[in-house]
Amino acid sequence: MDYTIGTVAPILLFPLAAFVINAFIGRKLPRQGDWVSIIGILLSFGWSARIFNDFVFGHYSSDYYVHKVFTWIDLSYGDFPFQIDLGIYIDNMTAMMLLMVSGVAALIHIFSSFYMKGDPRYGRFFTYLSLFTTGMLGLVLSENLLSVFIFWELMGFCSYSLIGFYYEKEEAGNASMKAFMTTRVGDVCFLLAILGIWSVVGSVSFVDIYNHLASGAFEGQVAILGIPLASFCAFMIFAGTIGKSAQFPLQVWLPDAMMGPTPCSALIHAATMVAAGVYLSLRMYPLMEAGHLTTFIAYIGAITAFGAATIALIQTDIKAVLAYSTISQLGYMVLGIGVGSYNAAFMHLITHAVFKACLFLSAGSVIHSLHDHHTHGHVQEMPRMGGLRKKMPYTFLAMACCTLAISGVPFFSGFVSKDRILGDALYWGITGHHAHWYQAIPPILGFAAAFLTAFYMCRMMFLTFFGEPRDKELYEHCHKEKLSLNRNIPLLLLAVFTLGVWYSGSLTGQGKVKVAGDRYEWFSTLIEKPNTSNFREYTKEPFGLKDTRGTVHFEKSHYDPSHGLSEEEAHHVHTAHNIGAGLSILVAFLGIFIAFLMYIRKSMDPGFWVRTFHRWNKALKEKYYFDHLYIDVLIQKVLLTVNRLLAAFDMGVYDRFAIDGMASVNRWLYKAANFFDNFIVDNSVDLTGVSVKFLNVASRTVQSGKVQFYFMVLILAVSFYILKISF
Amino acid sequence: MFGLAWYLGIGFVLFCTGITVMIARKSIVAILIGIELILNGAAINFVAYSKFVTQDLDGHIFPLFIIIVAAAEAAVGLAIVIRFYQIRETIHIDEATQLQS
Amino acid sequence: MNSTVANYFSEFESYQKMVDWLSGIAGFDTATLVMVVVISLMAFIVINAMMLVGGLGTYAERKISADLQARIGPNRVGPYGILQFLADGLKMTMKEDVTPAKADKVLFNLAPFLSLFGIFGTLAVLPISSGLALSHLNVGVFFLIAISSIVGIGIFLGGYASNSKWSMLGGMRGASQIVSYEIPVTLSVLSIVLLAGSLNFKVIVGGQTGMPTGWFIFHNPFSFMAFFVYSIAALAEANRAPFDLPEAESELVSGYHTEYTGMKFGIFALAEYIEVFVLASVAAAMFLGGYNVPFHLGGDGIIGQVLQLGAFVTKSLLIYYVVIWIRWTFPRLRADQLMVVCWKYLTPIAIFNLVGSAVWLYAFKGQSILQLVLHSGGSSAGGH
Amino acid sequence: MANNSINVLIPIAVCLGFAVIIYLVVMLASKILRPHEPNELKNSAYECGEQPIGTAWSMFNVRFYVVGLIFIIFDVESVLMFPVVSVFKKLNAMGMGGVVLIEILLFIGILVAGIAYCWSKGDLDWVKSYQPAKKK
Amino acid sequence: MFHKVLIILSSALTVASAIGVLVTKDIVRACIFLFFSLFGVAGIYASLGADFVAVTQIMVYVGGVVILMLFAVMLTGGPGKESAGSKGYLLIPMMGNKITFGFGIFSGLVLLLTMAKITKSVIASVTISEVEGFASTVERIGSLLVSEHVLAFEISSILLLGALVGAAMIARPRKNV
Repeated sequence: MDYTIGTVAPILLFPLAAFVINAFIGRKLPRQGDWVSIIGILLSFGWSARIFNDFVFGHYSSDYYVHKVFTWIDLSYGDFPFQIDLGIYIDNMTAMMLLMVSGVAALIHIFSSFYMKGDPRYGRFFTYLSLFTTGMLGLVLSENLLSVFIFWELMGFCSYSLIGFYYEKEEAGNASMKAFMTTRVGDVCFLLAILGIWSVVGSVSFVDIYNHLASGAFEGQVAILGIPLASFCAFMIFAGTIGKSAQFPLQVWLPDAMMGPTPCSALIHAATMVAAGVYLSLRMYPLMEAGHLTTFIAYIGAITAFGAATIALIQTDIKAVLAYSTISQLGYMVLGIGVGSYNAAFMHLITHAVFKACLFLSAGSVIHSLHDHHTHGHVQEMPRMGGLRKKMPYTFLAMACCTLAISGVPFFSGFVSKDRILGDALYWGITGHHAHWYQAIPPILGFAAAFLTAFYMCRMMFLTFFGEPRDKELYEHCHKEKLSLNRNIPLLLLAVFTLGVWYSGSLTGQGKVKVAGDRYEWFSTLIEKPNTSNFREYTKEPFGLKDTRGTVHFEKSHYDPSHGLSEEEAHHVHTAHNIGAGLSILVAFLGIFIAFLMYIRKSMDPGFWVRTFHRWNKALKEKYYFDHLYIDVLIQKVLLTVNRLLAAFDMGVYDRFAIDGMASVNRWLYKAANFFDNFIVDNSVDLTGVSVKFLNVASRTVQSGKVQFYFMVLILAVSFYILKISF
Repeated sequence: MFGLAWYLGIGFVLFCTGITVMIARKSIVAILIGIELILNGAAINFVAYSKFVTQDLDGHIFPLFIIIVAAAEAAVGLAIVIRFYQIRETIHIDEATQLQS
Repeated sequence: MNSTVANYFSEFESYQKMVDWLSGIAGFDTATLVMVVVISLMAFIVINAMMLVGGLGTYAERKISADLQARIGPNRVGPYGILQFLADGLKMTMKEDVTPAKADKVLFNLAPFLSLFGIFGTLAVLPISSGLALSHLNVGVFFLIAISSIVGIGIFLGGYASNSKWSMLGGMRGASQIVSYEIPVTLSVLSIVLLAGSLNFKVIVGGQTGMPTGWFIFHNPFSFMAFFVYSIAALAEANRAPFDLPEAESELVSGYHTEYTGMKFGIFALAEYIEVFVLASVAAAMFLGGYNVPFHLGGDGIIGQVLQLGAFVTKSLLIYYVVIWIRWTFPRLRADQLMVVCWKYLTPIAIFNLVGSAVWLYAFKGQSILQLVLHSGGSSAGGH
Repeated sequence: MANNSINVLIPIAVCLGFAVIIYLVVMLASKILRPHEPNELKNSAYECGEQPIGTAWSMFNVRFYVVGLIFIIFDVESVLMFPVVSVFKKLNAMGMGGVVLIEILLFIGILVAGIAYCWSKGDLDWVKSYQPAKKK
Repeated sequence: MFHKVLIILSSALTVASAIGVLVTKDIVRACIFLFFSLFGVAGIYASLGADFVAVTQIMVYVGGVVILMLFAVMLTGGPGKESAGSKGYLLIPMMGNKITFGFGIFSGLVLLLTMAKITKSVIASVTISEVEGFASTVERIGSLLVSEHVLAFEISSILLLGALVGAAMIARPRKNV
């Protein structure tokens, strides 16, 4: 296959076409057009599989990439270049992401046709799913930060819409608003990072950024207050990750996002969109390194992983457990980025996507079966479940696989990836030569979180599927699960892919290469940190035309198993990995064992621990008071003060300045003088009387509500900007 | 006398008048009128540049599309104004504050 | 193809000599000045002729209606009462000019002017003959449609400025009717422009012949339909019966000019009658061969021009007669029927015509149906 | 005096000028000739003898606006069609007719969708109550 | 000679009417001033040899937009009610006050200076030519619209469709109002 924009674009265009069709005529189609979306994503999956095949089975070099761009916006004037390109950037990571995203999305589409059946907005759900898939695939294919940002926002919108899908419920509306607003913080930072990068590179293409990083263009650049520009940009991009991937301290939106339908939680808030933040940080990894941000990242990741795991301990809502476990696992990925475990972080992204999607779908399957005839709602509370193993054997099977995977039990995918992150963290923070004392905490938190993960996941399993049914009526009403195409097949397929063999084996024949010791993994031979120094110049191509460079020849190239490490270092890494593997197996089984004792054997009383740590319990129940912090303190106090100040500025400075400065200029036009007192007095009365409510107050703070005032400020700013650049 | 500068000047005056109308007038319809003036000021520049600088007809296409967009904009904008009036019984711009809180 | 009447005259030798002579006297190049003078003279003639047409229109209206109703009609002033319109005009000039107290005075005075302005703009591009037309602007028909839409604003303002409920209703109705029916008119004109391949009246008329076989109305079935769509829509655009809702006496007293008296009312009426003539002459030019004289009698010389003028005026006046005839034949439409006719019948048909004409032009390489029939007969005989 | 010079606009300017002049002359003439005796009754708005209450500048039916809206969309459409249609014959003779025809059809088709939408939503019915009730 | 007269007349009409829009209190009169201003702009286009654009200006703006605006004014309670809001600072007259006008003049001056600075070099490099190509603009615009700018041509129809559907939906009378 020729790799041109035209040949790759269909990946994106199939779901987009499905979206357009469903958006406009979906309601008229049979089955409300769900098949359009499913066919679109399946075609897209096929296309992705083709690319994956070419890249992974045909070509082994980890630094091979396809990069095609065309000029989108050209506003160059003279020697002032201003060009924005769009294009594709495909390397092994992209290929794997494409396969993962389209595959998981396809299965979730199919599952949705079961789960959402009978919903009054059935067709609209698929419309959103298609749009979302478009956004995610586009983000993965993007070759520059700007188009990443565009798709990023597109996904944000879809997430917003899907969280608020049941907009009749007030909580759903609030949750969607909360998610949108919280991620907005990160998005704004991301935009700032784009601007900062643009100011140095003059382009936002990944390849250009890598080249400029290699040539040291960022060195000596200062953003503001002596902060190096590289650090600034890295931090801002990472802030985008924090927002999108729900890292500490912006993790508050993700649990609330579970208000959406379960398939959308599976797709968006577990498998793909939240992983997009991690993906972005991976793409920008060289910048993170150049900005000396890795320690910070590791800390954020470790804190998130541990903190979310602790909150998950006491959750009773099955989806909430999964939500916190998602945050925790994303924390692992970020920890992996921070400790320099690049390919392990990416691998965990992939494995997590698979098993977490499966977990969510299984939870969806469980929830869907448990119909409360009194409230006419589905039951999500684990205390009312129990013993469902016999009722839904397939769901149980799938969920068990995934639980083992996420807990880090050997021979499952989670072990393969998490163990390597933990091993690298161990090496980075404790056993390595460059480890400082302050780096010791993240690995410790990581292992603690691994223990907690195993514990709470098994707790969830035991509460749900084992023991005696605690709500008999509910149990009786639950139908026995039959093997059906759109319910169990996606689950079981996903469950199959939670086996570790897919990731650690030697699928491609390339696994004979030794990786840091004596293990064989195809995955790590294909994914490597971007080597910023070997990126070539690239040429632009006219959109849709054939690739002028001819067919891509995939060649097998040699792989350097040492990753450029010296013999001694490699040995240390190996040792650390061995210790890490042992430890993680240990903590995993320990967690499972304790859960077993607590919830199966009942020989340990959970209530005892709750009573003993009742303060902690309360803190966990309140999610460490983050919502209070944001709503009561930050918004109610801080932003309200800022609001008042701005209002005072609006009234006092801007009006007075204008009056005193302009009074004599146009006296003949001034026919409203005696109204002006009213203007000031009433205005200030009105504005001080304004009270602030909840979240959307944030948007009010910078608004006086008068469009014309904004317009004035805008014009003034533009005037002075033109003044500045022209004189 | 009547070179490029003249036309740019006319366009500029229209533009500034439009901006002032947008800021000064309190009726939403008047603000839309101001937008029309701004658009026309810009369109004059296109035609003037096409005559005096580029000497081709692309400069005639742009005002054409500006006119089209302005018509569409006026249509939608006025529809919003009418709807707003049905809800609030006024077209005073400072009353349009529902999105504020 | 962008000529004016002055261009036509400048081809005569004496014109050039006169220009040179005048330049010699004045000491600067008087070509433009002479041109303006020539055009002004011609325009003066045309406009006066039009005002005559407008004035005679009122007379003709009454006389024809009387004829249709088996009455006599005006017969006192002049022979057969033909000077009646002069008497009317004199009366209107002498009448008191009442401005309602609550009216917006400036706009009240502006409204008749806008009507007049829009109509006089159209006269500049009226193809009265190949040489004597004031201007053969290359966007002629487009300009004509555009400038005549000012009349709608005049009518709206007339209704608005009076600050009377009848007037306001009439003005709103009139404006919305005029703008609505502008669409079928424009689309019908477009399907002829498609056949002619130009917006210039000279080319459009030049694409037809003096004999009905070459007229665009008989070019293809679509242009035949377009003629009727155009005619109906033009009636409505000129506020003529049966579409005279803006001045429906039984509902709205006198519509948008209820409050107008004296010569301002006269100007509204004049503009309306001229507009009818203009639309009739556009129909003549677009569909009925315009100023083409059968067998091209008289050539392009002065005699030919006069003949062309005669042909053009004859066709226009015939249509004018039909317009008056329709007025006394059909009952007035209801307001809702008016809109339904425009948007649900005329506009879709006009769009269909436009598309059909385009397809026809593409399929048959621009041949008319007559040529096709003749040609196919010939070709089948030839055994192709 | 080249054919394509700006002077082709002279007749238009002259005609518009005549409109101004004639209007002024007529107004002036009637100002001189006419009597001028206003009184309150004469200057009140005509309402068939009733006393006018309030102003006429009140709210109207929104359907007027919808009609104006559809008009302006089609107005703009015809503006775009004019140049295309006027070169269609030439391009057809040059052999580009098919492509241009498709473009025209696409353009018109999209707008027809608009009017079809308005039709189906009842925006084209002037007063809905006059229409026979729709079957539901 | 005619050229200059045309330019001066249309420029004067344009600018004077634009200022009329600014200072008049009555919204309907503002619409009428807008009408004259746009008519003047059409004259300016014509003086630049852009006959088709000029006529388009008349057709769409003068015959369309202004009518639409007048309709909208009449549908929003006419000119009478809008001079004041209901309370407080909204009571100031709708034509703005000296802040707004002062601001307008100020930013106008700033913009004028900067624009003059920016365009100075361009203006200096211009060769003033005779009015050219008055004859064939329509044909050339038509050809451009179906060849080079065909995408804009088609997309504009989608824009118009969107505007039609959207505005009709917004303006459609509803039962609960």
